[in-house]
Order: sequence, then C-alpha cells, then structure tokens
Amino acid sequence: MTGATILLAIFDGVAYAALVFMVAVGLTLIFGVLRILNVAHGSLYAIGAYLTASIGGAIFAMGWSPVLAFPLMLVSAALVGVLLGAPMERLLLRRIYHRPEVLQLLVTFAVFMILEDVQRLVWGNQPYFESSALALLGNVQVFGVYYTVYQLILLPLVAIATLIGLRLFLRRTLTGKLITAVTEDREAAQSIGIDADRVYLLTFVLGAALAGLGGALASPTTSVLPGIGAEMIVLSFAVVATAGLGQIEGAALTALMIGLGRSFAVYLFPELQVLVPYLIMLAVLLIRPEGLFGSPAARKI
Amino acid sequence: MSVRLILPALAIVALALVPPLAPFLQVLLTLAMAKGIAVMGVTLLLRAGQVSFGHALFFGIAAYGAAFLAASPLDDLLLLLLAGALGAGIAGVLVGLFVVRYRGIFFGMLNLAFSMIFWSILEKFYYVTGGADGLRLPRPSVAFIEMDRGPYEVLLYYASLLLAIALGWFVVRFLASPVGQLFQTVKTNETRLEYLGVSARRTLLKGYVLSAVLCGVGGVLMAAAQGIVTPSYAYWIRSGEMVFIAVLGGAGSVVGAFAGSIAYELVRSYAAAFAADAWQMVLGGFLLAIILFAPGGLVGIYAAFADRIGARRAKSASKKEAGT
Amino acid sequence: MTRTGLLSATILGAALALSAPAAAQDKPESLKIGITTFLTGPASVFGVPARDAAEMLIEQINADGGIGGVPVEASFIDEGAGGEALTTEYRRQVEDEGADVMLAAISSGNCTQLAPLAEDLQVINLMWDCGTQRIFEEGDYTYVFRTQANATPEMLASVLYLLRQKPDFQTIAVVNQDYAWGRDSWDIFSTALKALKPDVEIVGEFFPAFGAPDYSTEISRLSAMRPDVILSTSWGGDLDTFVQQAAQRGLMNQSTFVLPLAESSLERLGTALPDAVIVGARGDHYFQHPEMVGQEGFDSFVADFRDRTGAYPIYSVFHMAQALSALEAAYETAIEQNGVEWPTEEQVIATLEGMEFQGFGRPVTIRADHQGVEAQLLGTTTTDNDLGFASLTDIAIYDGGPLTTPVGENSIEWIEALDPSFVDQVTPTTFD
Amino acid sequence: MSDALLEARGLEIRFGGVVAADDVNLRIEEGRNLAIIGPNGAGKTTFLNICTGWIKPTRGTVLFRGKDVTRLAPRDIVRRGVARAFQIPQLFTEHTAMENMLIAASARTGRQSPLLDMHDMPEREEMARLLEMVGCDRVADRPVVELSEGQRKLIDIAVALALKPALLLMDEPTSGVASSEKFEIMEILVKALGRADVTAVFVEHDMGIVENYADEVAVWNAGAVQMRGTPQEILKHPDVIRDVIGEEIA
Amino acid sequence: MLRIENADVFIANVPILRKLNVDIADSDTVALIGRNGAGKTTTLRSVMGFTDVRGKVFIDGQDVTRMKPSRRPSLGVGYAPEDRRLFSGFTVEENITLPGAVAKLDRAEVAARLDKIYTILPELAEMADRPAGAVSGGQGKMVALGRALMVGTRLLMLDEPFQGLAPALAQRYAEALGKLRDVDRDVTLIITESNPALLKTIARRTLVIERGEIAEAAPETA
Repeated sequence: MTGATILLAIFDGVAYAALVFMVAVGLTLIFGVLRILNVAHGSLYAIGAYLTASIGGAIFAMGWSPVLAFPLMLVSAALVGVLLGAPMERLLLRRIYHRPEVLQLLVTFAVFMILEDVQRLVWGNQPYFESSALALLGNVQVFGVYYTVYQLILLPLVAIATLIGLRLFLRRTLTGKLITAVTEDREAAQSIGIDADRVYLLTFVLGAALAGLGGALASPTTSVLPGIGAEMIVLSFAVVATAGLGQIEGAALTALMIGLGRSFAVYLFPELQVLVPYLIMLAVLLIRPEGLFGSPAARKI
Repeated sequence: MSVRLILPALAIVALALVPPLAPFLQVLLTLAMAKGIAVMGVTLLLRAGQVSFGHALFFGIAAYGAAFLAASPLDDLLLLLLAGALGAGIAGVLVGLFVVRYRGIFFGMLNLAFSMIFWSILEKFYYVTGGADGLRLPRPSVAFIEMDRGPYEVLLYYASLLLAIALGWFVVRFLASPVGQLFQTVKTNETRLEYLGVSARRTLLKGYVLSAVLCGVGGVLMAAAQGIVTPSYAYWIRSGEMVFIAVLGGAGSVVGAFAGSIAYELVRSYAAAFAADAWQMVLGGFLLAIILFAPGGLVGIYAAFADRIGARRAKSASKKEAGT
Repeated sequence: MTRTGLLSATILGAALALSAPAAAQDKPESLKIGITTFLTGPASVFGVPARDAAEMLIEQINADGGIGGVPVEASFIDEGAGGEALTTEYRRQVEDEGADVMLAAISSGNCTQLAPLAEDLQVINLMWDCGTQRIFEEGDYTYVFRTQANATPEMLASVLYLLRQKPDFQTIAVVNQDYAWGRDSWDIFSTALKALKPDVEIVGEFFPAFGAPDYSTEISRLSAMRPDVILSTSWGGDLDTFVQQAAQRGLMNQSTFVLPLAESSLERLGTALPDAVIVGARGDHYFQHPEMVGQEGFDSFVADFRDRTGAYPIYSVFHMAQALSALEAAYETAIEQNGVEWPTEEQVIATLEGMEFQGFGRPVTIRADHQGVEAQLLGTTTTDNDLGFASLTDIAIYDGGPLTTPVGENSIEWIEALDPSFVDQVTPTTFD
Repeated sequence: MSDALLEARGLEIRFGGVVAADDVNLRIEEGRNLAIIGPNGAGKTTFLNICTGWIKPTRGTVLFRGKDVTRLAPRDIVRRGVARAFQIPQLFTEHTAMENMLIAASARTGRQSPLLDMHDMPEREEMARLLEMVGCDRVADRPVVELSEGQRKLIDIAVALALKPALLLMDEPTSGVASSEKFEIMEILVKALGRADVTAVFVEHDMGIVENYADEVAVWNAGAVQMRGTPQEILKHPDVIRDVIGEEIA
Repeated sequence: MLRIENADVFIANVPILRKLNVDIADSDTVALIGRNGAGKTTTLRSVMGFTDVRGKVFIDGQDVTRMKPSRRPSLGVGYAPEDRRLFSGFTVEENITLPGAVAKLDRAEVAARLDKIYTILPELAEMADRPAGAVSGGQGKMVALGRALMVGTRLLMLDEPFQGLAPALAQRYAEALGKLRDVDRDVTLIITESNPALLKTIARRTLVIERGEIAEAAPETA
C-alpha cells in the first residue's frame, strides 16, 4: 500500500466508523442505564432511515427545498424516540425490569420481530433511496478520488459532536447527573428523590432517538429496505461488548477500530471484511475480558 | 401417578401415534424434536445462568459435518449422527475453553461472535460450503439399508422421538447428579464454588460441551430431515430462536424445551401459512404474551394447572377420608 | 413389543401407501397451484411484484373460464421465512392441500432444496425464476422443469453485448454480492471473458456482504484503479446503493458499468442511473421490448399491471407470467391430446418435455433436460424524460439456443472450451 | 519452624494509593485458634484473601505446611486443606441447606457419574451429622434463602467443614448475629472445630468473643500486624484500646 | 410522624413483615432492634416505598403507601441504607449535595445545609473532593449519613449504621448522632441495629422486632 492508498483507506474507515458509532452509541447508553440489550434498536435505526427517506422523498417531490433534509433527520430521530421509544419503555420494558436478563432481551427480540413486519406493512418491500442531503453537499477530490463531503466531513463531525455532547450532558448537567446516579444504583437514586422511572424513560427515548438519528444519517448513502435493522443490530452488539458495557468513549474507539479494520481489509484481504468486527471483538475480549473501557466488576467477599 | 406426569406421558404416547394417525404432522414434529434437542442444550446453559446467543454454531457445525460425510461413502444416518455429535463436541471444547471465562452478556456476545464467524465462513468459502445456497444432504442409508422417502421419514421421526426421550432423560439425570449440580451452582455462587476447590470454568465447560453435543444432534436430525444445510443453520437469528423456544417452553425446563419447540413450530408454520407476510409479527406477539403473562413458559402454565388439580384432588380425598 | 412392532408396522404401512398407483383423473374442482416467492426479505423486490402478477393473471385466466374449464386456485409461500418454514409449508401444500403443480422458486438455494423434494413428493415443479445452472447439470429430474433460462446464457449474453459495445476494453473489476449468485455469475462471466477475450486483465474482485449498507471503500479503490469496465450482478437494494454511491462519487463517468440485472431497478433508480450503462434483463424481459410493444396482449398486460401496482413490470413479473403460460399451455395441450379428458400428471409431464410456449417475450422451449431456452435482451441506458427514469437503447436480443450449455454438459467446461470466434458466430437482433 | 500450618512472609499489596498489606508476617500454628482484630480498613480481610489466593500480593509468600502456595488459585489452596467462611455467607441460594452440603461433598470427592442422583450420595449421612453439629439439622431441607442470617452463617461454616480442611479461615463469623446469639454460636462452633480437628482463624470485632474463644490474638493496623499475643495481654494493651476498641467502650 | 398499620410484606413468597404496626411521634429517637432477618431493613425499605406493602404507611399523617419512592424525600425523609450505596463516580460533596439539587433547593439553601452537615460531621469536609468510590467502608457510612441529612429534615432513617464499623469508628459515629440531636431537635430519628448496646446513649425508645412483628416487650428500653 502506498501512502496515498493508506490515507484513502483511513478516510473510508472514518466515514464508516462515524455511522457505526451513531447507531451503537444509543444502544450503549440504554444498556448502561437500563441494563437491557435492546434488540429492537436495529428496527428503530431502520425506521429512522425509512422516515427520513420516505418523508424526504415526498416533500422534495412537492418542490420543497432539499436543505430541509438536515432538519428532517432530526425530526425523524425525535419521532422515533417519542413515538416508538416512549411507548416501548412505558408499556413493555417497565414491566420487566425485575425479570431475568434473558426475558428482557427476548422482549426486545419480540418487539424487533413485530417492528420488522410493521416496517414492511407501512413501507412495503421496495427499497427507498433519498440522497438529497448527499447531493447538496457535493464532492471533494483527494488524490484523484472523489469523496462526498457528507461522508468524509459531515458524518465524522456529527459523530464527534455527539460524543462530546453526550459526555458534557452526562457530566455537567443535572439531568445527566441524575442519569449517572440511576445508572449506578437505581434504588439509592430513588431514595434521594430521583424519579428513576422518568430517568429510564428519558434515557430510552434518547437512546431510541439516537438509533433513529443513526438511521436518518445513513439514509442518504444507502438504500432503505427491509432487513437493514437485523444487519445493524449484530454489528452494534459487537461494538457494545467490545467497548465495555455502557462505555460511550469505548463505543467510539471500537467503532473507529471496526471502521478502519474494515476498510483496510477491503484493500488488503477483501475476504476478511465481514469477519473484521468479530475478529476485533474476540481479540479485544481475549486481552481485556471486560471490554476496552470496562472495569472488572469487583467481587466483594 | 402424580398429576404433573400425566400430560408428559400422554404426550409421548400421542407423539408415538402421530405417523399412523396424523401423518401431516410427522415432518413438522420431526423438525420440532430436532430443534427441541438443540434447545435442550440452550436450556442446560440457562440452568447455569448463562445465555448463549451463538449455539446455532454447533447446530451448524454438526449439520455441515453430516453433509460433508454424506458426500462420502460413509453415508449412513447413524454415522452422520455420531460424526455430527462428535464434531459439535470437539467444537464445543475449543470454543468452550475460550467462552467459559466470561459470564452474562459477554458470554452471550462471544458465543454470538463465534457463530457469526462460522456463518461468515460458510457464506464466504462457497466453493467448499456452497455459500448461501448450502450443501445438499442426499437421503442417507440407515444401518446401511437404503430407504425410500416414506419409510425413511417415518424412521427419522421415530429416531428423533427416541433420541429426544433418551437425551431428555439423560439431561435430567445429569442435572440431578453431583457434577450437574455443581454445574448449576455457576449460576448462584462462583465464589463459593471456587472455595470448594472447584474450577468454575472447568465445571461450566463440561456442561457447555454437553450442550454443544445436544445442539449437534439436533442439527444432524434437522439436516437429515431437510435434505439440505444452509448457512442459516448458524445465523444469529437461529440462536435467538433457540433461546426464544427455551423461554417459551419454560426456561431451564427439559420438558419445556420440547413443549416449546412443538408449540413454536406449530405457531410458526400456521402463521406462515395463513399470514404469509406477517408471520414474524404473530410470533413476536406470541412471545410477548408468554413473557408478560406467563413468565414460567408453557411448563409453568401446566405446573400451575396441575397444582390446582392436585390441590383439588387432595382436598376431595381428604374430604372423603373425613366422611368415612 | 411395542415400540419396535409399532415402528415396523408403520413403515410397512407408509411404504404401501406410497406404492399405490396414481388413479386416472376426473376433472377436478380446481387446479391448485402453490407458488413460492419472496414476500419478506430483500428479495421481495422481485417476489412481491411477481405475486401481484400471479394474482392478476390468475384472475384473468379464471375470468376466461380457467384452464380447460377448471379454475386455478393459487396459494403463496414466503421464501423469506427460511428453509424449514419453506419446506414445511411446501410439503403441507402438496401433501395436505393436494396442490397439483408447484411454482418454486426465486432463490437458487431454495430451488436446490425444493427440486429433490418435488421429485420425492412426485409433484410437478416449475422453477420459475431461479438462475442456478447446476440443478439440471448435476441431476436428472422427472417432475422439475425450468420455464426460463439459467445463469449461463444470461452471463454469456452480457459478455457478448459488452464485447459488441466496447470491444477494446483492457481492464475489468467486479463488485458482486457475496452469496452463491454473486459468485456463480462471476465464475461464468469471467470464464467466458477469458475464453472470448483472453487479453483482458481482471484488476479487482470485490464481494461485499449481501445487504451491505455502504460501498464507500470499494468505490474509493475502484476510483483509484480506474478499470475500463465494472461489472456487478447485484440486484435490489444492494444494486441501488452501489449505483447511487458510485454515481454520486463520479465513478460512473470513469468506467463503463455492466449491470446484468438492472432492468429490475430502472424505475426505482430514476434519474440516479446515468446514460451509457449496460443493462441486462435475465431473459428478454422489458416493458418496452421492441418486438412485443404494440402487440395487444403485451400492451394490455403492461397497462393492467401498472394500474394494479403503480409500477412497470420487471423481469420477475415476466418470469411469473411465463411460468403461468407454460402451465396453461401444458394443460391445454395435454387435454387436447387426451381427447378433452382431464390429463394425468404423467401426461402433463410428457407435454412439458420439449414444449414450446410464449409468455411476454420470444417463445421459450423446454429442452429434454427440462431446461428452458430463452432469448436474452440487453441494452444501454439513455435518459428518458417522459418516463422519469432511464430507458434502454441499442437493444440487442440474442437467441437462447446458441448460448445455452448443450444438454448433458457442464457450463463452466463448455464455456472454457469456447474461443474468440464465438463472438462472431452469434449475431443478435438489433433495432434502430 | 515446621509446625506452622500456614505462614505469611513479607506480604505486601496496595490498592490505588492505599496500603492493604505492608510487610505482613504471621505464623499460624496447628491447633491454636487465632483471632484477628483491628480497625476497619486495616487489611484483615485482605490478609484472608491473600492467604487463599483470591488476590495475589505484590511481594511476599504464603506457605501452607511449608509449601509455597502464593501463586495458586483459591481452588488449589482449598484442595490442600484451607477452607473459608465468609462475612456474607457464600451459599448456593437456589439450593437447600442439605444440597449445599452435598454439593460441597461432591466437590470434595469429585464424583463424576452423570447418572448418580446427588441425593443418593453415600456422604449424605456425614453431611447430616455436620448440619446437626452446627444446629441446622431441622432446616436441612429448606432453601437457604428462607433461613435467617445466623443460620446461613452456620451453614456457610458447615459447608467449609464438609471439605474436611485442616485450617478454617472465618471472616466475622458472628457479625450480623444478634448479640444474644453470638456466644451460643461460638460455643457450637468451637466445639465442632475441636471435634473435627480444625485450626481456626477468625476476624472479629466483638472483644467478648475474642476473649473467650481465641487462643491467640493478632492485631492489625494500617496493613500490618501491630502486635500478637494471648487475649489477656492484647485486650489490655493501651494502643489496642485506643485504636481498636475505643476508650469509652473499654 | 410515622405510622405503619398492619403492614404485610412478602419477599419471594416468604413473609418478612406480618401485620406490623408502628407509631412514632415527632422528634422521637427510636432504636429498631432485632436479629438479622427479623424485618428491620424491610421496615425502613417499606417506609421508602421499595417493597410491595399490604397495609398502610403514613408520614406526617399523609398516606404514602402508594406514593412513588422518589417523591418521599420531598416530605423531608432522609435514608441511609445499610450498605452505604454512594455514587462512586461523584465526589463526596456531590454525593451530599445531589439530593438538594434533585429537590430543586436553591443554591444558598444547599450551601447552608452543607455547612450544617459539615459541622456535625467535620471529617466529611476534609474529604469533600475525593471520589466517593475511593473512601473506606467506615468513611462511606459517614458520607451516607451526610447525604441523608441533606433532605432528611423531618425523618431520618439509618439502617445498621454501626454494622462492620470497628469500635473506635462506631463510637465516632455515635458522637455525630449526638451532635445532630444538639443541632436539630425536631428531626425524627429511626436507627436499626442488631446490637442494642451501641444505641443505649442515643435512643429514647426501643422497639424490638421479631419475625416481622413488634414484640410486646421492649426489654432494653432505658
């Protein structure tokens, strides 16, 4: 590989990593607080993408300005968080927090199955493609290769902003502190007056909205079609476990490793491309059993 | 006979009568029992408090092993079963040595990772594995007797039933045995286990290998019934389905593994027949209803029912005594 | 005794039941057919339009009095539900519902799985869409027929058309989906290329995962290596994604794209698909088929289909129509030969062998090995402002005969033995 | 030298900035029950953790019967004859008291047959006797979650005894037990230990217990053994009164 | 101040509280003693709303049986659980002030209360900036007390505060409680303990709980 191709591989890797991070970060946040691995996260991602692509397609066809693609992404994310995330937490998850882990996971698996069919009933089987946002920002040329500004610059910026924003939110704001407190000890938090139910709801809505935003951001670059959720969720699981449970910075680093690993694989060993996330996960967990940023649970005896 | 045993006994009798009396259910139930045996492997791990989201790995390894062997002159059902179980067992040791160091979500995810790696290999190396189209597994001989489809399927049905009963019996005995009881303590207190001078990892490994072998047997039976093996045998959705069935039947219950898989196959196949494009929704709703309203699964529902009957019987019996 | 006794008794019973001969047929109340198609999953982009077409055509057949006076009754099986559900439901329809004919399947994997099953169940199975050439090359079947071409003529025609349009290209790269179709089609294509134009250099082979959401890295590499030709046999969402991303990043201006399945994506891709892309149709299936447009049945079919679904028919729709035509033709011919009596299964099979029939393209012949011989249509995209999406120009239609592997031969070996002179031996019909 | 059952030499470990063990040297002789006292955070539990291999010291060695066991895993040290009871009882919560005992017995005997029902093990009677010895025979068939903390502590100790150890390390065996019961429990315990020929080491805050049941006392402070002696000597020492016992209470 | 009527609580189908009745007057200091498993902790947890109580719980005459746990601190209830349960990611001071922020007290009020807490427990001021995860077990008990004091202006419930404390530290803790009484005469104090000797000097009244019921006799009442 020459220096130029290495750089090209890094660009591709970073762009991909940004997208992976956007999806995984919501999953990690929810897991960190609620201790639930939300399989339906993949469906929320898909629905975020569907909403953006279908609404965008409809309103641009009516002659609205394509600049609206960007606020539309935020709207779709909010819709996913409020219309799907909130009822899911209030009506289903709230009833199973005291149940074993397996049951919690299976509840979200069931929701995933239901939402897969809901997507098909609402949006049908044809792929949706709506790339106004991509076209709007145009291309840049690097070493004679065109990149879209959207993927090369915007996505990484959004990912970094999300990472920093979440960090500041959790560390500096009162709401963030409440989330942190509930994460560590739900009952102790309640005993000092924190409404843990509300914190759970808020976290889940936020996490779901992040999934929706991930989908919305992915929609201009990809076809939105049935099944994209199932693919994304396994990858996000791998990121969450590799990162260390509930670790937002870990998720960022893991996403970056997976993104770079994947793009270098395409250059060097294309056949390994699919395996990269799992190989990284195995390698990391072999060396650090609690994940990159996880700390070993102190066994108190 | 205790009330609780009546239904399982009746169920076995009813299952034995399916081929002559309800032949349309025969293949469906063969698949259900094949899956039930595999689900038993997942159930076993649940008893040690571990959830694997990758046991389709062993299901797939055994099924592919059988398919490769079937392409050789050693194309006999019994050999396929042996080879599949052995292959799954060896894979269980290798993967197990690695994953038994982890617990909870990490255990689940690592299993998932291994199964997804295997799945990717099946998809990637299609010159060897047939890729997404999989490998054909032509009808094997049974004890080196070539058979037609009809008798072969009847035989396979009874073989599955017998294996289900025999392996079910074995698993129940294993769980009651000292080594099985130690295995289950991994769920409740590993510290004490360590301070009994026992390695939690090695203990877990024993159960893990057994669970892999069970999945292997299920995988071979499934492959033999289907006549084809595809990468979907090892996909994560399949692993999820196994956990799904285990919980549906009653998490941790051996009988539940079979009750769950029969119920699952019936619901799924009728949902697929009558709501062809919404079968996932039907299954998802079914699962939600069970978890929310009957967390003990089918076995839990039955136990509650049997208890009520048993209590009523005891009451009427004591009344009678009082009367005389 | 009892289990072994019971066991052997049952086996005996089952064996007896199976060996009972098929009785002569009275005219049934309905002709039951089971159709497997993708209703869920990515391939439902083919499956659902095909189902819609089947429903529409069967309504029309029944409105015209059915086949030989017998109404057709169809039920659908979802191929997306996975292997077991598919075979279970397939069996149920044959064994319990008494389906007379099965139409299966879209996926080559499902065809591989169902063909032997159909043989075991002794039910006529028309493979209506799957492309794998292996089934009839690796096995003999009594009950299984294919009512369209297979991957070999489809890829061979693509190579020939490419050589015709762009004879002097030097380098080629491939980006195919990583599953059997993507691999097999590349095997055939590259083998043909090596035989027919040995000086071509293959500079890149990419097999991104099926359903991959992002081809950025592949596109970066392709942009850097600038091959003359880029082939992709992808379809559905994968093809859309690849084309969109490649177009956005200017790759489609750098290289000539060959997309043998893109006929099914034309309408969906809209203006995203630029001019001068080579597009294939898996057979001669195109709603602007130059030989068919203007024929009454064809035009009304396209119009009816559009009314019903809001979209133009794509190749899977034509494949479905073709399979139903074959079914209709086989029964009607058999009835005729049987002296207006309802035919037995054997008679229908006998009719299917060697039968010529026509769907909404050139006539198709079913060979002795049950493989259909079908013409292949290719074209090059051009902007069509009326349609709002690209239409095909420079259309060439190749007869299927010379492109189809001779009976009893293996496709890859047969293609390897071809030489560059083959290009001149095959002349397509072209339209100006 | 050779009569030391367990010997710690120069143990040292820190957690973050806190020194949990700082040159700990201690000999535990066979047949002499040792009480360990000291303020919270002095490193008493850490010492038990090091002796049983739960944590590895940065420096120093642990010898059991003269053999170096410092780097062994707890299970290997346990197999050599060191058992442990815990401040918070470590039991198998889904099992009954008797099953806890039988599991311990199967750990000791290493029975592998998958077809033998654990309840039919020949060790059952022996386990019943142990339960009787700690006064828990009446609750043998009840799940341990339903039992009182005091009963659980006793069963925890019985489980340790089921391993037939030579040395039993106990972390606050009477904490969480109402004071009225403490002496009763220790009475039972010491008798049981004597009969089973087990040497005991126990961490204890209750000086009454220490005075009555220890043969020797070691005082921990800031990660080191501050002094050692008979209960009579130690409990009157002014430093001990100041740092450990508290002047008012004394 | 606090009244519990006919409270039944089951945990995993085992009865923990059986028809428990407790009535505690304003400003009283009550020692709730009993063996482990007698129901002391469950009683406090029921007042906090962490159990599924059958029966009634009143705080200041208000029926709180069905009130969310998180709303109870706003009634002036402070609770220091047995096992400390600090928020290890926050500093000691953040742990203490967080309940104030949650209750939306204004800054001045939080600062005033913090001062009061530091007067009672001066050692907390010294470790104010240390992460709560890094303090020792005994110190943690002090922090938990400080945290409970932030909102526990009416009712303060301390679960086994002396458990696991070495005698010297236990004595120090008892002193702090005495000081609290000096600073604040009105707060009602409930302390559970399995070792009644430690509470002799503090408690005005002793309730003995046995098998989930208040035993008739309260032998150790001074």
